[in-house]
Amino acid sequence: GSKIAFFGALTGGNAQLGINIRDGAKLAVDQYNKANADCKVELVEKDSAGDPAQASGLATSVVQDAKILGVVGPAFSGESKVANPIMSKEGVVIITPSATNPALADQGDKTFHRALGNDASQGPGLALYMKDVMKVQKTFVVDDASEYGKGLADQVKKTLGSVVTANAVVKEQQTDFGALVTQINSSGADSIFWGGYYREAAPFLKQYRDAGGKAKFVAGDGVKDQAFVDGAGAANAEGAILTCPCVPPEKAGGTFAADYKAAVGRDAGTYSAEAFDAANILLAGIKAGNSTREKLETFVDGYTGQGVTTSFKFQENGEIDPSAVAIWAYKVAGGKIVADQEAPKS
Amino acid sequence: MNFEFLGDNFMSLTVTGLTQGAIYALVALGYTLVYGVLRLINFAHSEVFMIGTFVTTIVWAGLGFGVGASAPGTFGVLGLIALAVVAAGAASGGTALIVERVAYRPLRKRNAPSLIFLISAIGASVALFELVGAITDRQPRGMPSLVQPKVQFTIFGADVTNLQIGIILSALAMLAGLDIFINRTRLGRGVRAVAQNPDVAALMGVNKDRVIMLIFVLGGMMAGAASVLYDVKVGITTYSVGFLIGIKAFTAAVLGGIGNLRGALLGGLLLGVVENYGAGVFGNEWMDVVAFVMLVVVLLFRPTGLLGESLGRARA
Amino acid sequence: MSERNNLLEVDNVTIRFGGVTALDGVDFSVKEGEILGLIGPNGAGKTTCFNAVTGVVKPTSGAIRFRGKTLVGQQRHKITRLGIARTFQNIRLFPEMTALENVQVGADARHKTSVVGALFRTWRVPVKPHELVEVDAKSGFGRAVQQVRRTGQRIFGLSRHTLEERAAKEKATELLKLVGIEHRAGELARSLAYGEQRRLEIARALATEPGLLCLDEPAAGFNPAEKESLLELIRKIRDTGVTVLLIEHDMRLVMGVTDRIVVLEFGKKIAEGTPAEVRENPAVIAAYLGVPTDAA
Amino acid sequence: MMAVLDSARKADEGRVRAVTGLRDRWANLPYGWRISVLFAFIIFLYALPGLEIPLISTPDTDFTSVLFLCAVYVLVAVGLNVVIGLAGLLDLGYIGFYAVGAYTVAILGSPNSPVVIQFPWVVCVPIAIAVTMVSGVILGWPTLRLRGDYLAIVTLGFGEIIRVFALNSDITNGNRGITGVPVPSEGTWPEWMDWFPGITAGRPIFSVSNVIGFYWLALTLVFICMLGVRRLERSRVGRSWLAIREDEDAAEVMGVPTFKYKLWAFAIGAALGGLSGALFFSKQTFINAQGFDLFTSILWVAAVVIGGAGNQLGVALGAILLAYLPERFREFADYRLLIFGVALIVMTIFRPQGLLPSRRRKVELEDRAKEGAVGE
Amino acid sequence: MLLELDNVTVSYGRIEALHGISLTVGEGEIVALIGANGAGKSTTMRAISGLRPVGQGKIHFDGQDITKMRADLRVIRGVSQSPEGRGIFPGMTVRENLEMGAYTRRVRAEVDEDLQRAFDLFPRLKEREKQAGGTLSGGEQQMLAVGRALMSRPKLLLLDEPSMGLAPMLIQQIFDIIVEINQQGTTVLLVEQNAQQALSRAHRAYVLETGRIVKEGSGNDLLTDPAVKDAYLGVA
Ligand SMILES: Nc1ncnc2c1ncn2[C@@H]1O[C@H](COP(=O)(O)OP(=O)(O)OP(=O)(O)O)[C@@H](O)[C@H]1O
Ligand SMILES: Nc1ncnc2c1ncn2[C@@H]1O[C@H](COP(=O)(O)OP(=O)(O)OP(=O)(O)O)[C@@H](O)[C@H]1O
Ligand SMILES: CC(C)C[C@H](N)C(=O)O
Ligand SMILES: [Mg+2]
Ligand SMILES: [Mg+2]
Repeated sequence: GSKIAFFGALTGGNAQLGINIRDGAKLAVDQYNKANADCKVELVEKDSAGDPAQASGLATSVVQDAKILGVVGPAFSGESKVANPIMSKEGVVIITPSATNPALADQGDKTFHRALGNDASQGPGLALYMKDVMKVQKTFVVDDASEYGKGLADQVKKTLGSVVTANAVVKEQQTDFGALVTQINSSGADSIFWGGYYREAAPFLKQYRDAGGKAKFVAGDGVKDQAFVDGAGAANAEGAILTCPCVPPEKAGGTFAADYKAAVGRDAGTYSAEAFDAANILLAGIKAGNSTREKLETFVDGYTGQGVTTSFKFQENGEIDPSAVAIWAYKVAGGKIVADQEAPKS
Repeated sequence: MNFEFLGDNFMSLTVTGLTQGAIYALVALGYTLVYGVLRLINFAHSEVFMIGTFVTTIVWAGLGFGVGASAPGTFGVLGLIALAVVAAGAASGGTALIVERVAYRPLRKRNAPSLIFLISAIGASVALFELVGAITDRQPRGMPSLVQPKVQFTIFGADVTNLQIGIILSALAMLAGLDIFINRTRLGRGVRAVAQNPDVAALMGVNKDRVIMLIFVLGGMMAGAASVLYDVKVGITTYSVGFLIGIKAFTAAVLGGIGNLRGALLGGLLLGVVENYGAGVFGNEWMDVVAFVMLVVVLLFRPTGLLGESLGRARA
Repeated sequence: MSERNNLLEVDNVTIRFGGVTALDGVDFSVKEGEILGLIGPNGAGKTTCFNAVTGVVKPTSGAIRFRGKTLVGQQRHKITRLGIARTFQNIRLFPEMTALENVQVGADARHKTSVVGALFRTWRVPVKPHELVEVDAKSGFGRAVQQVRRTGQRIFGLSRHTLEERAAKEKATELLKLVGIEHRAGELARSLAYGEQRRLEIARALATEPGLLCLDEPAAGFNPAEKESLLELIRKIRDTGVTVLLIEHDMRLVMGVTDRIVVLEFGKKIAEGTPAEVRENPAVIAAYLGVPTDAA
Repeated sequence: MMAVLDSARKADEGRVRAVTGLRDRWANLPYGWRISVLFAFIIFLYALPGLEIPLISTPDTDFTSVLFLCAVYVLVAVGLNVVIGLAGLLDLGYIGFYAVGAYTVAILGSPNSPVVIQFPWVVCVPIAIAVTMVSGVILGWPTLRLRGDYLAIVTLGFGEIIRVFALNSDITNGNRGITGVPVPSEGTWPEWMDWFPGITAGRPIFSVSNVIGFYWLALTLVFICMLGVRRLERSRVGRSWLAIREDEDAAEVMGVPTFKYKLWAFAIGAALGGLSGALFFSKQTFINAQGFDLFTSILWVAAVVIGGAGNQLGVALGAILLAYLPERFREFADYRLLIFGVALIVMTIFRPQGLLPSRRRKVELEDRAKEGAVGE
Repeated sequence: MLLELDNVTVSYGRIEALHGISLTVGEGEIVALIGANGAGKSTTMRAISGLRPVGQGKIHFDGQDITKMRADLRVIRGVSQSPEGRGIFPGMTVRENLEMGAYTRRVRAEVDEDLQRAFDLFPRLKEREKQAGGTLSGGEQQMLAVGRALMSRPKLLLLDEPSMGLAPMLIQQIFDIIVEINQQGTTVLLVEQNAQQALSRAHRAYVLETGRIVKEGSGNDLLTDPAVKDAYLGVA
C-alpha cells in the first residue's frame, strides 16, 4: 500500500510537541487501517528533533521513498521552511497541523497546506488579549531567534506597540538565564512575552520566579504543553497565559478526545486533534484511489469537509479560510493547562 | 548597544557576574590541574561536572525533595546542600578517576603524544555525555527551589542575596584550601615537580601515578562542588550542561594562565563579570562572543594568560 | 690581523633580567675570518650574549651590528639569512625529524621556493639531459606515463622547487659527512647520542651558509679524543671562510683553536687578547682558570 | 582485564605488521603497476554510486548522499590536516572557516538572502575561498604568536564567535537561516550519460533528490586538493611546517620564517575548509547556524588524528569513517554517539599512531610505545 | 656489593643500546664509567635509576632485586641521580629545586642542614636562591643538579657528567666534592668525559664501547693503559 509520513520532533528538548502530533496522526491511521484491513496505509516517522539543519536530509529521504504520498507536518516552522521546498518540488503533499509561521505560505511551495490558523492571527490575537484582558502596561519580549519564535514575537511587538519596553534573544538549549533575569528585573516590566518553545521557557520561568520575579508570563503555542508546567514547577507556572490557534481538545468534535485517551493513554495534547484531521484528509484521498502524489495533491486542493477541529477548505496558497480560525487563550491553573477563553480578533 | 543599561546596573551586573564566575573558577581548577601536570586538555571534565549536577538531583529526590518540593528550614537546606556536596564531590571525583584510568592511563603507559590524549579525552567526553543523555532521555531534570534568594545588603544600589554570597564565599574557600595544598605541602610540591619534569620527579622519589590520580580526584571534587552550587543557582540540568560551562571554564583557566590555580580564580571571576557586562551592553545573545573576544585580547597582550603559568614548565 | 674588517660588533650592550644584570656594557668585535673565543665563569653572560646576537633576547641597551647592519630588533630568521648561525647550549634539534631533514631545514634558509612555487611549480629552468626523469617502467601504461613526464620536462624544464630539493639533499649529505655522522643520516634526531646530537647541530647551523657561526659549548660531553677531532672540525670550518665565535670551558680546546679571546665575568668584559695573553692575565686566572691550564 | 587487552593488542599488532608489509610491497611494485592500480581505484571511486555493493551501502539513507558527505569530510580533513598534521597547530574551531565559506556562497548566491545579488555558483565559490583565506589570515595574524594549547582555545573561541554571529546577525538571517543556496549549475544530464545507473537524461545534474552530480564534483575537488597538499608536503614548505611543529624557536633561529609559514598553513587550511562548506551547503540548499557547532569541529579533529595526522590517506580514511559509520548504523540511533565515544577511546589505546600513520609518525610511536615505563 | 648489574640489556624502540652489561659497585667505592659518545653510559645510568626499563638481565641493589621497581621507590631505597641534561624544574626556585631533592625525607632539621651544605658547596646557588631554575645559566644549573642529588642523602649517588658545562675552576672543585662525599660514606658511580680526572679519583673503572663493557680495572691501571690513553685521554 501507500505511505504517509509524520515529520517532526520525536526526540530532543521539544519532543513532547512532536509526540502529541504524531499520536494524533497515528490514531487516524490506525482507525483507517482497522476499517480498511485490505489496503493498509503505513505511517512513516521522520524524527527531526526539531532541528532545521536535519530537515533537508529528512526531506530528501521522504522524496526518495516513492511510496510516501503525503506528509503530516513538518511540525515546526523552522524545519518546514527547509523541508517544504524540497518535498514540494517532488510533489509530496504537505499538510501541516502545527507550523504557524505565516511566511510558509508565501514560499511558492505548491503542495503546502496548513490545517490551522497562522501567527498572523495568533500574534495580534494574543497581543490584544494582553492589552484588553490582562491590561499589561510594560512588556518585556523575549524570542529564541527561531523561525517561529521570532516571527511570533515580531507580530506581538507590532500589535503591542509602545507597551513593549525592551526585548532580548535567548539561545536554543540555553539553561542558565541569570543575565536575562537581571535585565528583566531591572526593566520594571509587569509582563513577559515569550516567543519560543517550552524547552527554554521552562527553565527560564523557574529561574525568574526563584529570583523573585513577579511579572506575568505569556507565550504562544510553542510553550503550550504540560512539559512546560512540569519543567518550570507548578507553582512557578501558575497563572501563565498560553495561546494557541487551536481548539481545546475536549471541545473537538466527535469522539476524538475519548478515542485518543483510549489509544494513547493520556489526554490529547496541543495539535493532536489538528494532526488527526490532517491525516484524515490524506487518508480520505488515498481511500478515494489517489495513488500518486499528483492525484493526491489534486484531491487535497479540492477537498472540503468538516474535521474534528474545524471545517477545511484550502485556499490557493494552502491556508484555510480565516473564518475557520480560532485563537484560544489558556491559563495554567492548579498545575494544569486549562482553556480560558477565545482571544479577541483584530 | 546599551551602555546606559550597563551604567545603571553596573553593580548588580557585577554581583551576578561574580556569582557565575565563581562557578567557572571552580570548574576551571580541574582543567588547570590536569593541564598543568599532563599538558592535556581534559575534555571530559565538563562531563565530570555534569555528572555532579545529576547526582545532586538524585540525592535530593531520594530524600523526597523532587521538583516542586518546598524547601525545609534553613538547617535543612544547609544539610541538603552539604550532603549534595559530599555526594556530588564523590561522584565527580570518582568519574574523573575512572576517566583517568580508562582513557588516559593506558596511553601514558605507552608514551602516546599529546594529540592522542586529546582524542581519547574527546571520546570519554562524548561517551559520558551520551550515556547520561540516553539514560535521561535527553530531557532536562528540575530541582526544588531550595534557597529563596533574600537580599542581605545593598552596595551601590545592587542587591546582594544570600545565595550569591554563599556561592562566592564557598568557591573562594575551596580555592584557598587547594592553593595552600599545592603550594605549601610536600605532596603539592610533588604535583608541581611532576608538572615540570615527570622523569626527574621520579628521580626525586615522587610517585607519578599517585600524583596524577590525586589531581584528577581533586579537580573532580571541585567540579562536583561547583555542580551543587550551579544546581542551587539554576535549578535545572540536562545531559548537555557541561559543554558550555566546560568551555567557559577552560577559557577562564587559559585567561588566568593555565596551570595556575590563582589564575583560574581570577580568570573565572573576570570572565563571569565581563560576559555579564557584555550581555548587558550588546544583548544576551552576544555573551559568548564577548567572552571569547576578551580572551583573545588578553592573550594578545599576555600570551600565557594574566598570571602566567606556574604549575607547568616555564618555557625556556 | 687588525687590517681585517669587523664582521660583528657588540657595542656597549647591557641586558637585565629583573634584578639580574646578565651583561653590563659589553664591547667587543669579531673580525672576518677569525675564531674568537668567549670565555668566563658560569653565569658570566656568555650564552646571553649569543642570545642577543641571534635575536633571542633583546638588549636593554646598546647596539649589535653585523656587516655594518644593526641587528637589534631584527626578526630571528632574518638574522639567520643575514648570515649568522648558532648552536644551543641545551640542544635544540627537531627530534622527530631525521638527521638529514634537520640539516635540510638549515639549507632551506637559502632557498626561495615558497607556497606558490611548491604548489604550481611555475618557475622553470631548462633541463640538462641527465636530470630528466628515467623511463624504467616495463609495462606499457607506466612507461607511457613516464614518457609523458619526460617529454614534459624536456619542453617545460625543471621547476626551481625540484632543483632546490636536490641541492638541499646533496648539501645536507655533505655536511653530515663533514661532522662525521653520515652513517646516521636516516635516524630520527631524538635517537642520536648526546655527542652526535651536538655534531648534528653544527651541521644544521652550517647548512644555513653562515658568515658567522656561533658555537655554544660544542665540546660539552665530548671526551678528549673527540674534542681533538672537534678542534680539527672547527679549523676546517674556518678554512672554508666561516668566521667562528666560540663559547667553551675546555681550555685546551679554546687555547688550541682560537685567534683571540674575550673574557667575561659578572657580565663585564675583564680581558681581551690572544690566547697567550689571556692565559697569563692574573684577573683571568683569579676569576676563571684557577690553576695553570696545562694541569686541567 | 589487562590480559584481554594485551592479547587483543597483540593480535592487532599482527594485523598492523601485515598492513605495513603490504605498504612495503606496494612501494616495491613496478611503477607501471602502481600507476595502473591507482587509476583503477580512482575510476572505482567515481563508479561507486552505480555499483550497489551490498555490504557497504546504507540501508536507511541514500547511499550517494552518504558518499557525498564522505567526500566533503575528506576535503575538510585534507584541509585540517595541513593545519594540525603538518604544521602542528591545534585548530579546534576549524568549522568557523567552513561556515564562512558556506555563508559566503549562500549570501551572495541565494535569492532569499538579505543581500540580493544572486551571483551564480561559479562566481560565489572563488569569492568564498578568498574570503575564508582572508578570514584565516585575520584570525591568524594576531593569534599565531600564541603557543600550542593557547592557540587551541583561541581557535575554539573563533569557531564559536562565527557561530554566534551567524545565529544573531541580520546578514545571515539569524537562526532562521537562508534557503535557496545556489547549486553549481542549473544544467541537466546530457543524453550520453543516461547509461549510468541513477542518471536520467534531462534531469538536473545538481539536485537534492539525486546527488551523483554533487558527489562527482566533490570527488574531483578532493583529488585536486590532495594533489596540491601533497606537493606542498614534499617541499621546503612541508619541511618548514614539520620543523615548526617540532621546535618553533629552533626553527626560527634556523632561518624558517615561522610566522609566515604558520599563516600560510592557516590560510590554506581555511581555504579548503571554506570550499568544503560551500560545497556541502550547495547540496543542502539551506544554511543556518545549527550546522556549525563546536562539537562537529572537535569531531573533525578526532577524525584527523584517528586517521593518522600527517598522512593524507590516513586522514581521508578517518574522515570517511566519521561520515559513514553513523549513517551505516542508523538503527542504533540513540546510542550511535555513545558507541562512537567508546570507539574513540578504544581506538586511541590500540592505535595511538592512527589508522594509517605517516611513516614518520609510525616509527616515532612504535618506539615510544615500546619504551613504555618502568614498574607495574 | 651495593650494586650489581647482571647482563643487562636496554633498548630504545627497536634499537638495542646496551647489549648485556655486567658491573658491580661495592659499598664505599667510587666507580667511573667512561666511553665515547653513544657508548651507552647514560643509558646504563638510566637503567639503574629506573628511567629506562631493562630488557633482559637483573639489577640488584643492596641485596634486593630492583630490576622492575619503579624509579621513585628506588629513591627511597637510596639511589639518587644527577641526570644528563641536568633536569632542573624550570618553574621552581633554586631553593625549591633543592628541597625536591629531599622529597623522600621527613626530618626537617636534617633537610635544612643539607640545604645549608649545598649552599656552602655552591655559593652561587645561595645568591640565586629565589631565581627560577629555568633561567639559570648552564653551569649554574649543573651545580643545582649535583646539589639536588646530594639532598636525598643517598647510599648510591649516580652522577652523569657532573663537570659538563662547568668552568675550569669549578671542575677541580666538583671532583674534590665527589671525593669528600665518598669519604663521608656515599658510594658513587660516575660517568665522565673528563676521563683523566675521573680515573685518577676512582677506585675502579669500566670502559664502555657501543653498549658493551670492554675493559675494567682500577682507576690508576686504566689511566696508564695505552689503549685507554689513546682513545679517551687524548694526545697528552
Ligand atoms: N631570564 C632570566 N632571568 C633571570 N636571570 C637570568 C635569565 N637568564 C639568564 N639569567 C642570569 O644571567 C646570568 C648569565 O647567564 P648566561 O646563561 O649568559 O651565562 P653563561 O655565561 O652562558 O654561563 P655558563 O657558562 O654557565 O653557561 C646568569 O647568572 C643567569 O642566572
Ligand atoms: N632517547 C633515545 N632514543 C633512541 N635512542 C637513544 C636515545 N637515547 C640514546 N639513544 C641511543 O642509545 C645509544 C647510547 O646512548 P647514550 O646516551 O647512553 O650514550 P652515552 O654513552 O651517554 O653518550 P654521550 O657521551 O654522548 O652522552 C646511542 O646509540 C644513542 O643513539
Ligand atoms: C508544534 C508547534 C508548537 C510549532 C509551532 N507553532 C511552530 O510554528 O514552529
Ligand atoms: Mg652558557
Ligand atoms: Mg650520556
